[in-house]
Amino acid sequence: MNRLFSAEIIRNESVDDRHFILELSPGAAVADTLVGQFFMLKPGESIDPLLLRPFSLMGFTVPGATHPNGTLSFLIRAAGKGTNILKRLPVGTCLTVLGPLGQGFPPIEEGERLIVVAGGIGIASVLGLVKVYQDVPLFYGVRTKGHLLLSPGMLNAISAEIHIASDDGSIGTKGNILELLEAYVFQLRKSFGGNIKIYACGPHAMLRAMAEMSLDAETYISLETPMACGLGTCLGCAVKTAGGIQMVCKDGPVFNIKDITWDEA
Amino acid sequence: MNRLFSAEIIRNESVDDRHFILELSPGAAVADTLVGQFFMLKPGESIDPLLLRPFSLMGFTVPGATHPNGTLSFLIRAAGKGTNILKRLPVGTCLTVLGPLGQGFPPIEEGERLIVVAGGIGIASVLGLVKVYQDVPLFYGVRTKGHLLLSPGMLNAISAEIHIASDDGSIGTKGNILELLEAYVFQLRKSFGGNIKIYACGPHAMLRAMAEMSLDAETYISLETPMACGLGTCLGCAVKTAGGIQMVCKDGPVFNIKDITWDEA
Amino acid sequence: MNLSVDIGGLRLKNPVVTASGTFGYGVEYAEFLDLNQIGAITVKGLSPRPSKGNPPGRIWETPCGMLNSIGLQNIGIETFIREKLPELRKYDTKIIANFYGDTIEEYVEAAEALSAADGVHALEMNISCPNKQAGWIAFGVDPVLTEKVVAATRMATRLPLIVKLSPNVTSIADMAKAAVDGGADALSVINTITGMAIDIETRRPRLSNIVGGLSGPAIRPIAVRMVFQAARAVKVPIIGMGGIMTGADAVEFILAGASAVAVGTANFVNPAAPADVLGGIKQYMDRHSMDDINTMIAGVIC
Amino acid sequence: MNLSVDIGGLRLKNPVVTASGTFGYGVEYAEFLDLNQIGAITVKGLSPRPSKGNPPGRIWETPCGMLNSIGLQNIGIETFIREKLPELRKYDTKIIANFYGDTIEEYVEAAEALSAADGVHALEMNISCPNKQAGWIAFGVDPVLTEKVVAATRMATRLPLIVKLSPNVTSIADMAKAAVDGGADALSVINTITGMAIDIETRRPRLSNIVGGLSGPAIRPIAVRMVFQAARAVKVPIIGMGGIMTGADAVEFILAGASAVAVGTANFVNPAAPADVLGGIKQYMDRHSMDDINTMIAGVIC
Ligand SMILES: Cc1cc2nc3c(=O)[nH]c(=O)nc-3n(C[C@H](O)[C@H](O)[C@H](O)COP(=O)(O)OP(=O)(O)OC[C@H]3O[C@@H](n4cnc5c(N)ncnc54)[C@H](O)[C@@H]3O)c2cc1C
Ligand SMILES: Cc1cc2nc3c(=O)[nH]c(=O)nc-3n(C[C@H](O)[C@H](O)[C@H](O)COP(=O)(O)OP(=O)(O)OC[C@H]3O[C@@H](n4cnc5c(N)ncnc54)[C@H](O)[C@@H]3O)c2cc1C
Ligand SMILES: Cc1cc2nc3c(=O)[nH]c(=O)nc-3n(C[C@H](O)[C@H](O)[C@H](O)COP(=O)(O)O)c2cc1C
Ligand SMILES: Cc1cc2nc3c(=O)[nH]c(=O)nc-3n(C[C@H](O)[C@H](O)[C@H](O)COP(=O)(O)O)c2cc1C
Ligand code: FES
Ligand code: FES
Repeated sequence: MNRLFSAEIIRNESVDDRHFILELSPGAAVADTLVGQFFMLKPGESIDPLLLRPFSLMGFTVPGATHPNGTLSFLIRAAGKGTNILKRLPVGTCLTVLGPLGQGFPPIEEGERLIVVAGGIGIASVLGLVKVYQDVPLFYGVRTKGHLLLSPGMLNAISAEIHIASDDGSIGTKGNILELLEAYVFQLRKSFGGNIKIYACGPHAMLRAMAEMSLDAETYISLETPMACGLGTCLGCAVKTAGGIQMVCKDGPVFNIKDITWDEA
Repeated sequence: MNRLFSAEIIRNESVDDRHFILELSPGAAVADTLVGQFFMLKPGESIDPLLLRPFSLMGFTVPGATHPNGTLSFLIRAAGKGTNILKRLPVGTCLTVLGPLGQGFPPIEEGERLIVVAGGIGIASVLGLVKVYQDVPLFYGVRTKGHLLLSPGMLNAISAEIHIASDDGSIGTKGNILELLEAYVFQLRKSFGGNIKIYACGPHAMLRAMAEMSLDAETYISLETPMACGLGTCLGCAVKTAGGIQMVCKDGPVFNIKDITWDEA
Repeated sequence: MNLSVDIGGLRLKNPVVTASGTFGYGVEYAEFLDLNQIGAITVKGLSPRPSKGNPPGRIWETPCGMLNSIGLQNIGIETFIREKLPELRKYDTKIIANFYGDTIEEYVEAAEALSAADGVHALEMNISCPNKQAGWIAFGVDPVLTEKVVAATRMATRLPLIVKLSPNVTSIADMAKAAVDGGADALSVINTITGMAIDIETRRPRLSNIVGGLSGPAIRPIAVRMVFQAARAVKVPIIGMGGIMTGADAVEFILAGASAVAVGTANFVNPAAPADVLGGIKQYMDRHSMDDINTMIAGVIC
Repeated sequence: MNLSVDIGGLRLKNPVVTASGTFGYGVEYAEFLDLNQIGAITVKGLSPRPSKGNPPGRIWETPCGMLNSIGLQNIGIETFIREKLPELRKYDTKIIANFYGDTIEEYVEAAEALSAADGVHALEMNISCPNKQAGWIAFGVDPVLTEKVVAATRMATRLPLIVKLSPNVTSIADMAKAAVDGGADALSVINTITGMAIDIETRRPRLSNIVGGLSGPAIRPIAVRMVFQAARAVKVPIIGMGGIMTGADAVEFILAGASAVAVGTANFVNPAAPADVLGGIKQYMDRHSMDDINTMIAGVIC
């Protein structure tokens, strides 16, 4: 299974002004991908931007008649040069893809309870969890209603337990999603003695805040840093951990929140 | 009349594998353009390729209801990075355009006879002459039939006197177009005492060969060099002339063939 | 919003100037932007006598950049003063005369001639063009010679004297110090970086001069680094340049230590670039509620 | 078609090698290309003892290039020999061990340890990394020190000794001569060029180390020029590198004077790049009916 392959864009759809869903039909079989793993995409054929861009796999479909190698879909925010090029690529364009890469979220064992937390575009990395484990609670924080990347209808279709908070209160609870989470875990702990696991992805500030909360739950988060190789060879995507420098692309992007040294990460 | 403007692609049509016609609808009024003048186009929004690319105006249409500033059309060969990007830009894309630039072919006076000569893609620079002066003889040399950029039908529609030569004889006379030209001028000179003018554009080797022929006719040619500014300020597009270094973008691209110093040009 | 900066005694209404050799003699661009709105116009490098420059094969595009070996072709100081300066005097902007000589005597001669002219507000001394050969280049890479040629030129003018440094050196800080020791009021950092490209089909160099100067966005990280290092080494103001295409790029140079910025190669891509760069700087200041550009200079936190 | 070249006693089956630090310890790329098909694998820079490198904020993309300040993080020579070398010995390709030390003694120590290992075919001595501070950097920019450290290391090994030069110098020719005078069998030209980028929103440098090394296509014209200049200054073979993405780019370096080429940053964009570059060179030779790559070396006409 070659992790370097070409894939054709079969869908490139705006979600809102800044976000879009890119769905690819790979030209070769793709290795099984855990939620939390990522792929790197080449934005066009130019040497500027030069490097591949990393994106978490949001969803996939299995091989079928139309797409013999299944499809891969990504939810992307137009953040800069590369993502803005991707946003404009027409259906039918072929892209260079590298992946799957990195370590996904650890599988949930019997008797464990999973809670999924997403902030903003972080929903892309964790949405797969909600699909795989079904009806796990999803805590999703956004700035304002317009920033909700999936409609409440779509969210409700994938989980019975959706908790939304927005900074301005325009959707869900007004305030920080972590407050809702904290209350929820506190309650759950009263009734459930087993291992509670929180899997989260979101802006740096949110993850950092989570690290400072004393949630009685094992917490895994997905980190982002600039990347070059995606393979652990350039040593560029360093993050400080309790065990020394680690590579987000190879040792992560999913880390146990406890292991991250936040002062400089 | 601003020579820096934005224009929308309204047609981007393949002529063959390597050549395409790009037609633009300018967002602002465009100054009158002489045949032989050129425009510079920005291939996409990337900074690589960095510089604008120069192209001769092949044709234009006057302002009308759909295109209030008329249209500009270019015949382009996909030669490298920039032209290959232009080739793939979809209709509706807006481009930055600078022009018209440079000196066109000098107007033909009463009592003068014009002969137009084109080699390969050089047809783009001189086609306008055939349209403007009507029924002037056009000598057009190509490698092989497939390289003819305009169909014989199209050519015949714009001039009653089309002479074609191809290296392999697959269309027109087999051999060099300059042989046909030479014979023609020789004949014409017998019957016509006035000023014969030859306006030519084509590969460097063809123009150089013309310079070495002793045609009894005033000959103007359009030159190509790499360019940066197009405005005569960077001093990059130098050509050696009898009168010293001149700038192709400002003093040319049309020069009297006599003035060019060929050893280094 | 205060955009005015001081460049060694030259007061600019805003920090955006044009880079020598990329904006002709200025007037060619009146068609594309309001010349009154930019901080200063730096004209094409002038020499005491006209110079015809290098043979063709003078420019070549490279990844995110370009090579040039114009070879300092120019109309000469006399013609400049007679033909171009009267035109330039019509604009309410500062004129920086970039110049060079082949010898110390020529530097002095050029500085004297330009200082006597009406309408030149500052001199920018080019000791760093990679397209000139032999001994000449040493002015730009040997600190002892740099100090010497700057000191001699310093005596020849009362105008603010800006020395333009070559990036083709081991230590830009040492070169900056040498220029300041020689009497520079300000520095321009950087000139082009020597590069080369070969046509693999003909096996010939793309430039008749074999090597040429690399400019454009490709060199920006190198230029920012050199501005940062030079700014830490000396106290005089610096005009930063090298690949500035946008207001954001300009801000990066200012934070690194530049008091003004020059727009060069960008003019070829967009002849209105200096105005657009200025607009971008203003937007940035607005967004960050800054009311004086001077508070931003050398503002990088490290 | 003969593609084999000699690099100061190291015979390569073809001229394409990998650039240190951009190809890990080699084995990571077995998945993407047949390692037996490339001329040599140059491994990540090794030091006598493991090194943890710089804090995060280690890479940043720039126009057609990237900055890195990895800070020479590596597993140390001992672990390399124990864990990586046995894997690498399985491939029919040459292994070039890139290394550095903080002192002359460490250079010597490293060279001795690597020379004693089974499966190292040549040493590449990095005296030029812009990410190390203070005295260290002088090895790469002061010709007297260069000669000294190379000479000491030369005594410590019988393997072909390749010295990797820094581009951050006034005269690459002088540095090349110093390395050869010290005993270098070959040169690698160039390492990264020191650059800097600033996040204008936070005002902080993008790299924790403030400055880092610029690589990628942006620097190619500078690298080609330096290979050309170094090749004219010394007689030893040169491994050319700096922004090579395609076979055509590689040919440009060979024409400029390189006997072999290293593929660096391109590996990040395309992990099969070395194979693709080799394919491109072969196509070029076919097209030009060349049957020996050695006839192409330094073939630029000027
Ligand atoms: C493991 C991982 C998974 C990701 N998953 C997603 C996803 O599913 N959806 C999504 O929209 N985004 C995701 N990102 C972030 C995404 O990679 C960046 O937004 C994107 O690379 C920005 O590229 P650009 O060219 O548009 O921005 P530019 O600012 O032009 O990029 C400049 C450079 O900085 C790097 N860079 C800039 N911002 C980031 C960032 N936040 N993280 C990493 N590198 C950055 C780029 O890779 C590039 O090298 C992920 C990042 C990582 C590391
Ligand atoms: C006045 C003028 C009029 C022209 N008119 C036409 C036209 O009507 N149709 C057409 O197809 N082509 C025309 N050309 C040539 C056209 O500009 C080049 O083919 C084009 O710039 C190549 O760009 P690229 O990015 O595809 O090639 P690349 O090889 O990737 O370009 C690299 C660099 O070299 C320059 N360059 C490369 N080849 C040429 C060339 N032959 N002439 C000038 N610069 C070159 C490019 O501008 C660029 O800076 C004209 C050139 C000039 C100077
Ligand atoms: C075509 C061209 C001509 C130049 N001529 C001069 C010159 O005459 N004098 C000078 O000091 N610098 C000259 N330069 C250097 C620029 O002023 C500037 O320092 C350099 O290009 C870096 O800035 P940029 O990347 O924005 O272009 C020239 C640059 C170019 C591209
Ligand atoms: C991420 C990274 C790490 C590098 N590490 C080393 C190293 O350990 N030792 C060394 O000699 N050069 C190192 N280099 C320099 C490269 O080997 C090469 O000289 C340089 O990147 C220029 O080539 P390129 O433009 O093809 O990348 C490194 C370069 C990069 C980009
Ligand atoms: S991106 Fe290269 S090591 Fe992670
Ligand atoms: S392209 Fe700049 S002078 Fe002609």
